[in-house]
Amino acid sequence: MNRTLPFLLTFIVGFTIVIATFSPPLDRLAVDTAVFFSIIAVFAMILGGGNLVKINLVKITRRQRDWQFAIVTLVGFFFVLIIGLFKVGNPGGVTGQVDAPGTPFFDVYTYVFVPVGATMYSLLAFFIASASYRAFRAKNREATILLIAASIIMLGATPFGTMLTAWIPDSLDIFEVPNLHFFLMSSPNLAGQRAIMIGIALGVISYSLRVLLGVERSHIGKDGG
Amino acid sequence: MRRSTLIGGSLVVVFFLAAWLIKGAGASGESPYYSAFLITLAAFLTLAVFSFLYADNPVYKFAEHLFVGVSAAYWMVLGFWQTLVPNLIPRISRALSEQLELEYIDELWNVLYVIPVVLGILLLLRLSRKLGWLSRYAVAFIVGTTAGLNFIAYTRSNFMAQISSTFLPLVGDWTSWAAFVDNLSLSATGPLALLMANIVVVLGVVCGLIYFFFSREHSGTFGMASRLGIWILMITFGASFGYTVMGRISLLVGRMTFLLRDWLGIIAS
Amino acid sequence: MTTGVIFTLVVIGGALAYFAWRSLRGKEIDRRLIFLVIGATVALPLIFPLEFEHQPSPLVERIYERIEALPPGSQILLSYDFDPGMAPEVQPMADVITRHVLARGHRIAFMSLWATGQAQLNQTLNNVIPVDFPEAEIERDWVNLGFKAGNEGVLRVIASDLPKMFPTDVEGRPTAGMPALEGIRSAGDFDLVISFGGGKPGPREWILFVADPTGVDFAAGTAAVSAPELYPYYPNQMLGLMGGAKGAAEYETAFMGQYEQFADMPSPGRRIMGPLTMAHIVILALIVLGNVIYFRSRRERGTA
Amino acid sequence: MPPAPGARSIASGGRVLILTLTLITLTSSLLATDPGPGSIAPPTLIMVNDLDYDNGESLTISWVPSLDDVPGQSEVVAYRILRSSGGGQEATIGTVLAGESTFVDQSVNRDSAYVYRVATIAANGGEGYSLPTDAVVPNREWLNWDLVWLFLACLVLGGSVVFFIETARRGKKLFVRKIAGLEAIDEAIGRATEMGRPILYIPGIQDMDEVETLASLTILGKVSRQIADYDTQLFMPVARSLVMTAGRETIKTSYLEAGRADAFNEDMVRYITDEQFGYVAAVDGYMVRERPATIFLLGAFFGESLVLAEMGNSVGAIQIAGTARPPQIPFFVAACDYTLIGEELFAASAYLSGEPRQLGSLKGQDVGKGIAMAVILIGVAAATIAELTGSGFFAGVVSTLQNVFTTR
Repeated sequence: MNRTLPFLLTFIVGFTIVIATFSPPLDRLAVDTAVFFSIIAVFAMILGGGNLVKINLVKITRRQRDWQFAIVTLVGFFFVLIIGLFKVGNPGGVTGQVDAPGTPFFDVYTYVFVPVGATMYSLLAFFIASASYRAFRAKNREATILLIAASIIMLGATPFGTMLTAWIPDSLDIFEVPNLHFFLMSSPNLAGQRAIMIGIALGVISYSLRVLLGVERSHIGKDGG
Repeated sequence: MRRSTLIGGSLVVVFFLAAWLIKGAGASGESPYYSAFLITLAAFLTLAVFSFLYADNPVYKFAEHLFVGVSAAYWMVLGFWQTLVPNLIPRISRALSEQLELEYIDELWNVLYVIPVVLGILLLLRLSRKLGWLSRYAVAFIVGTTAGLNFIAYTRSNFMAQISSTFLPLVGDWTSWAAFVDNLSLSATGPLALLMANIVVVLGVVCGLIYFFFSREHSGTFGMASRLGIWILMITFGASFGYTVMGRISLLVGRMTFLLRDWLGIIAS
Repeated sequence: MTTGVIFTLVVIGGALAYFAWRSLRGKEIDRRLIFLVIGATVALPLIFPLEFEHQPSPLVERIYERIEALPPGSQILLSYDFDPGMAPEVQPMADVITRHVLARGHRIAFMSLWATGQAQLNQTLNNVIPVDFPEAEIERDWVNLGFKAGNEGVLRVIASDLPKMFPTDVEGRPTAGMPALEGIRSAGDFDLVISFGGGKPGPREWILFVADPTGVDFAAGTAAVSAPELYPYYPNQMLGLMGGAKGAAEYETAFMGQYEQFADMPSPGRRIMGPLTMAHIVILALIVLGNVIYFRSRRERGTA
Repeated sequence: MPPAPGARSIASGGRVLILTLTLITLTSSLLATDPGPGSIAPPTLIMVNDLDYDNGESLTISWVPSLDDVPGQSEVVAYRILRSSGGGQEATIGTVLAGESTFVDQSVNRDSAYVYRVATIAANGGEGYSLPTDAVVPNREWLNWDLVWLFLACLVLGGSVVFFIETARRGKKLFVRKIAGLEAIDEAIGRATEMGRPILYIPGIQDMDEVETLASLTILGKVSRQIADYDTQLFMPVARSLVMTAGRETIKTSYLEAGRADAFNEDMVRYITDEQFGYVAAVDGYMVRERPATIFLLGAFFGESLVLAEMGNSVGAIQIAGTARPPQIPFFVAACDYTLIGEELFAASAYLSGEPRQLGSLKGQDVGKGIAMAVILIGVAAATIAELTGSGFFAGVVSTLQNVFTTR
């Protein structure tokens, strides 16, 4: 019982959406359910935020490792939550855009959020370098192909790529790095992307059906649980 | 806390305090010390994250924990003001909509917007030991919508659209065999290059799909096609990799420019 | 060549030589050393600018030529669909295209599908137009329609009715009767539409919801990461593409070469290419060295 | 609601009709409305079309431009569209520029009848009004026949999956090839147990509205079932609150099934932050400090894929990754021990369950691939023949296939 009813809900909701797609008076359901989802997700944030606060409070009271830093998290969390939810210092008052320039919320975004986020992101440049050195090895034919393609594309991304092969005569210019670059991007790369996309579509179709038909229902939990 | 941590921490604090004051003294504008503080804070956080490359350390931990708290709250605030309020209020209350300067939407469908609210509340019942099982209905609803929406979306845009753009003629731009042979050259814009490009696309898609076949042993001719398929996939991955390198390094350039120009003022804008 | 540039080359070359020496002796290189070298490779060419020659690739050239070929007074829509994260790559493209379009005497409508795009757009409005085109007039030569929330929804509407979505510009001036938007009923009436971006919504959505249905000429400037997925749309649905900093640098080169009064303008795209090129070379070298070690150790295991 | 496709087909069809009719009626319409001195010719042949396959919320008005509307001349500036309904007041509902010949009225209600007139507006301020149209009622349709091919595709692809699920249920044995990444799961969990170090499970950074996340949670169900047996520590940081809720439920179920309810602890699943790199910062910190022996990276990943995979690699974990995002796959291929590519991620849960019905659905997917390949080859062959011989028939085949497989 505990499992049958939720499953029925999944089944009915899923197939209603599928069928509604084909009916003009109902096809806005797709848009609406997407909005429903984001509304529910906001409710869920209360659970997530609660979990964050709880875990950090436990860390502090039990003096677990790095408990001092849990204070930093909590202070940052509540500070932003308060200036954001109450739109503190917003020139437009309660109707003003929440992240309007000049508000403390905007300053936090620009001077804390963006620098840390962008710097974390830019660590990728370092990690790409070390991965290139340690992981991109011609262990087998597949890895070798990947390496060669990546090298041509990277050469093509620099002015050296052009200089390196500029001597090739026009009748053979398909072997010039910029042209090879273009060929790789527009042919094999395109084909690969397409094969992956078609495959994914089939995977999603089959997976969705397994879920909707109840062949796969681990998300609903177990009876009596 | 160990002594070395304390000394190191104080040094970092003193350094950035000094940096702030120097920057503030040199700045102009309405509130020079406030804007200098913000820039210095951003620079400190940038360097704190970079310090992780050397090893995990308290300065990184500070930036990490601050970022986690701040960003969690940031998304919650946006969720409230940019998702909940504009999507729900205009369908619930005319008076409240007017107060928030939102346009009231008056239609029969408003009734449906009870669903997410009820499900949202069911989800919160998870906090109760007794009624926690009710949250399953919210999850069941979400799983149903995700499965339904994606079933259609992927069939439409991934399956059908990708197939229809692969109907390429396997001949170049030519009028007769003779002309074709005459034009045969290895020029990038020549007919042979075009022909090759189309052949590779068609063959690549078909062999790529063969690689994904689950219900057949990959042996014999089928296995060879599957091999070719994985090679094509590897070229795709290589291309993605090569292009990503360029993008990621640009990001690093962006951060370096921030440090060197906006903070230190070493390089001109 | 200045001492700074020589210094840069010596540092990077020395580091690579050291790596090669270690690798040839079969010893791994410490990750942190690699990190340090990458940091130096990016920072030094920024401090001591290192510039290269750039040949515009065909995809970039198409855009340049189209803007050249349009008769003066043509109307061009530029959409800023990116955030600070993509800005190092994409902002230079937006700036140089704005310069080119105004220098050629065309009219611009600016807009943005990203909330964060507004700030990027303001950078062009503050740093490019008043500095290089003091005579350009708002409403007559350009108009800022600003950011509109709604992603693809915005595109669907402007594909059939632009004033419906933008009854006023960003500062509340009614758009009806503005010379910059003269005769524009829908996004399809522009002579060229360019989207700068790489996420969603971005160039792909512009193609699906505006360029395809209306048939308007469309081009894109995008972060390098997103370029591969836009290739399939060239040349039928998209007339040109600037991918990553290289695209920006190529465009800047083409523009600065032809318009002498701009020969000394800031060229952030070209400047990024210095560190970018050096970093690519270092990474390519690392791949080669990694494989040297790999094959060495394999041979040793084979002979042992 | 996007009325575009129907509108276009009707508009173009309408235009053909109008062109033919114009020739016949041009003279008569000229006679019917006598332009007085100083006035301007009105548009003629006003047609009102109900859009096909919509919810009865729009009408398309089209007309033959005024005789004075000559391209390159500026005598006519615009057309004004006027509408009245139920004998009420006539009101202007829109204006379009000279040279245009259609207008879509999206402010109509079902069940009301509308009468339209179109007026030419001259540069000198003169106006020329057309005759009113007959009353038209916008029509609502319950089925969108434009999408019939999409419907059939869903039916065929879904049908073959269901068919093989049924076949398998009846006991027919189906072959499924090995998927290396999934064969390795046992070994990976065992290794963590031996080393006495935790297992880290990362379900991507997207929410529950992404199928990849759902697929990842399903795999989590199978994986955590095994982990429960081994009594190894499991940690799953998440970037979305809903995923936290669903993840806890999934793991709890597995532990219950394994009879290890006592070992389940809610804190195995922890919400970090919605922010991509805030999440990465915390997970990287976790990896460096706790040194997990095994890391699963399954789900929707973006730029953070390499940071996570490379970090995991540097702490010496055995890593099993999978995603359906092509740009991220190369990093997983490079830095992880096993990678599930695209479709394999979705097949994984079926494969791991070993249940016949689930395996049957994989066979159903292969039918879809077969169809895709067949259609592509037919399309390519027809396109090639059409190009070689200039045959109209084969060109027709290609354009028909193109139409069938193009959906907006």
